[in-house]
Amino acid sequence: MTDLNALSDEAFRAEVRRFVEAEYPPELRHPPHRLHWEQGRPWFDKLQARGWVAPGWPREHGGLGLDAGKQIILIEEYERHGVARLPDHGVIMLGPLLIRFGTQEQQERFLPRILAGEDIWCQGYSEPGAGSDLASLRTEAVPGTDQEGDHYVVNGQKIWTTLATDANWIFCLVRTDKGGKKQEGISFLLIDMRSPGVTVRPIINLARHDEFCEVFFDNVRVPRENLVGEPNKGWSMAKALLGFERIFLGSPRQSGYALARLKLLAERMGVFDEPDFQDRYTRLRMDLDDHKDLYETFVAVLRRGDTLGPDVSMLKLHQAELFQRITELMLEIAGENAGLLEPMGGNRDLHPAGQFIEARPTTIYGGSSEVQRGILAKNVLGLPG
Amino acid sequence: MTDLNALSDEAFRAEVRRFVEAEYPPELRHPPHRLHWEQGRPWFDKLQARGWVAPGWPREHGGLGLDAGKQIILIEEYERHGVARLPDHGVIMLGPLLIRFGTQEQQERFLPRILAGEDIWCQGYSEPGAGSDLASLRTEAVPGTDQEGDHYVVNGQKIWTTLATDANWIFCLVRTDKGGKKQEGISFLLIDMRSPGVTVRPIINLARHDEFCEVFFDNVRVPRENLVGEPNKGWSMAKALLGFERIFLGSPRQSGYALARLKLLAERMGVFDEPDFQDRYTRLRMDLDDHKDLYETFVAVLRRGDTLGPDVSMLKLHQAELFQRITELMLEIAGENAGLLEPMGGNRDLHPAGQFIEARPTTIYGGSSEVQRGILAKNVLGLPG
Amino acid sequence: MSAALDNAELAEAVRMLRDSAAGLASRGGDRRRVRALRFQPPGFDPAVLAAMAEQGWIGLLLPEQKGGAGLGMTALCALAEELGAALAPEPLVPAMLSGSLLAAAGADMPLERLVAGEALVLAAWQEAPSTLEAPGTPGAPRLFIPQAGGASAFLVPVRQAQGLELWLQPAEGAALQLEKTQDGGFFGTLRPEGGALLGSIGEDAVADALEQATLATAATLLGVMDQAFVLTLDYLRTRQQFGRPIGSFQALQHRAADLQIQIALSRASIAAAAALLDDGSTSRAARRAAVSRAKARASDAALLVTRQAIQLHGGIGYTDEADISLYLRRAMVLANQFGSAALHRRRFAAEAHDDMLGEDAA
Amino acid sequence: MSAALDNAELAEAVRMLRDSAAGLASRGGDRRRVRALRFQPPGFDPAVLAAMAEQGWIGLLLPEQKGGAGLGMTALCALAEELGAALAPEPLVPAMLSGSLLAAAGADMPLERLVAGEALVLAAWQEAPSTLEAPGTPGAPRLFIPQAGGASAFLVPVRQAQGLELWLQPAEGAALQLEKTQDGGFFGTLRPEGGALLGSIGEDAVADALEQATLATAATLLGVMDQAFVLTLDYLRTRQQFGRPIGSFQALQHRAADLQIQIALSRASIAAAAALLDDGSTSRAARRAAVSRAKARASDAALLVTRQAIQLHGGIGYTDEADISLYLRRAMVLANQFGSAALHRRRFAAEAHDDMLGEDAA
Repeated sequence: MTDLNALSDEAFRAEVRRFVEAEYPPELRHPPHRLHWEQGRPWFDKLQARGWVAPGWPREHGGLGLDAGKQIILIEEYERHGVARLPDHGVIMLGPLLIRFGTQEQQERFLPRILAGEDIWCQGYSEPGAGSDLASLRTEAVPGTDQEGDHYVVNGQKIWTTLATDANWIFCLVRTDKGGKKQEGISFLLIDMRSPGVTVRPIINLARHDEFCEVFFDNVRVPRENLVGEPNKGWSMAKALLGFERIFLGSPRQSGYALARLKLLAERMGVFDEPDFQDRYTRLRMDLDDHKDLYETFVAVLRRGDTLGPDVSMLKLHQAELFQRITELMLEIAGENAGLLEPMGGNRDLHPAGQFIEARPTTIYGGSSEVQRGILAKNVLGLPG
Repeated sequence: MTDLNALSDEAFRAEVRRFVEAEYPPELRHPPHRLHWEQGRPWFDKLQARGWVAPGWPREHGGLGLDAGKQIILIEEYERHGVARLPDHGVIMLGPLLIRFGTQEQQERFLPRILAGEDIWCQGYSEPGAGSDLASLRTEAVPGTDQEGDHYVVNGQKIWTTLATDANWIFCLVRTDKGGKKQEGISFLLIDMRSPGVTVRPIINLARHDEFCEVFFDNVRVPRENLVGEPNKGWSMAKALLGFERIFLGSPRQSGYALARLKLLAERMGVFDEPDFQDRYTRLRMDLDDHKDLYETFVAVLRRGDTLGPDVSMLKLHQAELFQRITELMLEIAGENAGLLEPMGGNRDLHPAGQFIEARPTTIYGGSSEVQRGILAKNVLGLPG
Repeated sequence: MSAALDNAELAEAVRMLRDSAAGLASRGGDRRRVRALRFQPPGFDPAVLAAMAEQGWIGLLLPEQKGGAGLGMTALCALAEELGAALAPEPLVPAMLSGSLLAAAGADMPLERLVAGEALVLAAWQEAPSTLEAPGTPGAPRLFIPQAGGASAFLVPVRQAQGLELWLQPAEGAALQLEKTQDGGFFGTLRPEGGALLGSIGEDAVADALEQATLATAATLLGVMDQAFVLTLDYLRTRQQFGRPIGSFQALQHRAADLQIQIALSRASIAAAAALLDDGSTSRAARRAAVSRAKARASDAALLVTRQAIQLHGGIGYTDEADISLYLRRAMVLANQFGSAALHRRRFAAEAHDDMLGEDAA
Repeated sequence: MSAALDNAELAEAVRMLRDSAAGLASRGGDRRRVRALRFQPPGFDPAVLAAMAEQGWIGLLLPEQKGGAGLGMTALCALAEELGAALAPEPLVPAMLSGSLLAAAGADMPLERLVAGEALVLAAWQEAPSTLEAPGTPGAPRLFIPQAGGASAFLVPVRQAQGLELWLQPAEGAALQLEKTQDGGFFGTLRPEGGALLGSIGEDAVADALEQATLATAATLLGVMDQAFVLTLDYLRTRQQFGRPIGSFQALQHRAADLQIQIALSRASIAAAAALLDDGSTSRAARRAAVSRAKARASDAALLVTRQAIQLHGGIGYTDEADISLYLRRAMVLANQFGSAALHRRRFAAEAHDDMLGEDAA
């Protein structure tokens, strides 16, 4: 395998672009929803054939071992081309965590199956009683021993589990100790979803898509060896895992794409040249370009090999609200089309109602805007408690 | 004296309009600042000659005894004509309080001197440590007795005292008991500003005007008979005094006048017909007209003889922010004139910087917008603590 | 019209209307019914529409000699607000619009059946999105007919040399296409063809009827946002996070206060416009300005409030099963009906008189 | 230009500039000096301006053979930010604008004296509010000359048949009117008359010099808002109300977070525009779009931040004696200099290329 890190940034970017343009299934570009595993499978196969499933993993674990700068280029090119995110929690979240905190046995057992597409992982963090307040989670794992060995018995419920219907494994934060501070006493557990007592219920969202699920645990037996790291240290492990991927929640691409669709809609509605519209459209363009400049200052941090600080919250906040404002203007100019359930005339790029709805959760998920503002105020600006 | 309450609303309005048009000094219309006592004196003399100094006081105390509906018409006509507010805390605030809670001796001693313009009162509520948090005030009155009788010794400081330099008396909330809840242990005290130990320092504000003052009390002796009502009940008396005047903090007149000046400025700057400006100007006009409709629903409450609820906070909040938005647009279109200290070409109506600055305190004084939103959330919407 | 009623009588009529609305489609109670009707043609319950007709609502604005209740816009806005709060999917406002057009054209027979709830006639007047103009272009497709799948016939204005004519085209055999709407209803596109001439109709009558429908739609939006806000306040009071009800967080309290102000402004603006229309003595320009101001405010405020209602509900707000989402969807459908906020701002700018301004400025 | 410097050298030059700025006019420290100079002609300290000249700042952008430092906009923006934060009233950016015009006209002698700090020559180019056009109308009054009372001479562009000429008019005997500005300085209005012809000057050179002054003004605004925010955060941390620091109230925290985002966007936008101008290989349209975007953002953000700084300071913020008010006043003066946000939005709309858009949309 050529050392991709040895390529210049320009050469690497060209390489990625050639790859996606040649190999990415055109019908899957810019999908309006997260793809289910089976829908994205053809693309996964291409990645696998090329050995590109896990760009960020070290090469000894079967990854590409790309540095942060190259990973950013890769994702930028994927975004530019409209490459869909696969159910990728195994690659993005679990893999790096096992590589850092897992035992050799855990690494050997789980990592190859992720690369092979044999295990599809989902993430069990949020709970009905703990949305933005993750530390107060209540799904409980009680240790026990029986003839088959040490294990935990898990009871409780997870929610907003992305694509749990597609997954055969789930990594969970579970409470193993109820004393002490809320952030303590939480452990990181790997649970086979085929275990007796696991139930998945898809949740239809506002976009009438079933991307999120509830996962119920009713006396689920989990072997002791599925615990990652030390017991009661799961919270700090999960936090340590928040890597440079956080920057992509603030990527300008989503808003850029929405702005292009806004323009298209405005032309279709015959209002593009109206001064009211032009004034607001110009403001949004300037917001987007300023956002892009701000984004690049964070990318520069990563390229230098530094880690992101809590101020990256700014990016996510501004991008989410900009995206929403763009789609709100779509709604305003769309006339009665703003109320349609399906795209206008079947053209996916002319669907103001759908895009408006698609923008809603960006200020809720991945740390709500309220939580992000609190982080900025306290951890960046140093305002008191 | 004719019974003004017996007139129809229309006849009364015409009567007021005739009066101000004939008698109000034209050079005092729409003054940019609060008038000092001596500046407003000619108008006070006209009011006094007509017996109109105290429209809301009962006739037996020398007032006009107007009902709420008539008082509103009176103030609407004053606002329309641009009649200045005189230093009127004696008429508006103290008089009604003495009439309701004062002894007969207090009423006989103080009320006639207010009507005669002999006593000019100011209000000593706010303190440096207690801006929006009035209940935490610390100016202290310690009871004592000497050869001249029972008295209090007052120490402390008041701030934002409007036109204290013009006043010879101040009514104060002072702490007489430090135990118990912060709202308790506060008394209502009348203090002669010529007493030894009283010092007044004018504060120059952002408009470079000296309308506000600090008042310092250094071992000031106040006779016991200057206490109004029961000791330690001053807070509830002062709150009970919050009468229908609160509605005028939400009057549309200030914003209406600002909008007229915005239009004038836009014409002068040659941007009035530009679509950007027209769009924003139209939004402000609609905001103002909607505000006027909302204001009228509160006026209707008063006309019915009912009292205002805490939801009147909405009016003050919206009016203050609307006024500010209008002056912000002035600044944006004014070019470099936005930075001038004096009016453009000496024309008082073309002074975007001055009007922008004039609008700043409306969201701070009289209950900051933050406090008003808290009142709305808790006392109107019933949100928890 | 309500000029015949004094204030106390009007207040009593409004109170009774609100009560009967609560009986048929209560503010809080029938979201299960709403869900059951969603996306199933015709998107509403014809039996409930018939019951509304029995209550006299389709004829609410019509004079008594035309079988109507002789009430005015203040009464209609109260009713529309209640039905908006209840998310009632029945096309009452479109039916009333048809009633006004039929009355103006002197078409007594179809009017009688419409008012009695025996036939749903829907006006097919619109040829472009977000408009209040009915050009009556012969043969041009008529767009965005609300709940068109339930109509027995369509009213088609057609321009002839001598003015506008009103035609009645039966639904049976009509070239009608249906599209699902976010709130579970159906917009129809009709290619007008054939039918029977009912009579001619004045431009002013059409404009007035559309004015009334616009304001009634604003009032519907008021009900939608108001009830969404009620549900949201309940949620803020009960949902716990970080160990306390989320409604105790200051940032959310302040946001709630801002939403309350927008609702109050909408209510005041709508009530003032209704009173102005009922007054009858004001100029057409003043009426248009008032209606446009009310609709622009209601459209913007309803989208703001329902959007924030989703946000304040957090993750659960983004699920289709959360009732709060029904209010957002209804607001999305109604916000631009009978003119978007932008259209109404332009209309206001063209029509309004600067009555607050000018006289005092130098 | 900075093209001659590599990244590390540029970073070092910027660091040194910031350090020497702190020596002359420190961010936090000289508000007493600022107050002492307010409203007293000429509104600034000529000795400090001379010291700035000694540091090589007036010639910062000029090539070394013209006595300059040969630095670029990245360096100038860093310096301007520091001086903005310090509220320095000395007219450095106007002096640099004059330097660029003199250099372009080949007027070496006055340029030498200007760069050396021996004479303050101010450009009298502006004939209308909020503009970036220098039409050079003969005899037309030149407006809004910053700190004009301190000038020894004025540079007046005058249009002739063959193009623009640059004239030097001595301040002595000139028809000059001064007006006080909110920040304690003075705007001058000059009726141009007489003087000496320095030479002709190209339209592009004037436009480029104004472009640079515009971006430097945006950077000055960045310093103003940034330091106002620092003072406000200090106040939020220390001021107690209702028994706790007001900065612990969530609504104020969230507002502070929003202001921080606006400051960060301003900083990023200005840095990107400076890099673009320093690059030299980009098109004029791209440079204009970038400068306009930076100035529009900085103007809007500076007014927002300083306005909110007053609000967050409460009553004390509305006093003239509170230092925070100095930042609002400076922002009011600078916001529309070299074009208001509205002007720059229009310019952006005309010049910017849709580089983020289009390629992926159907």
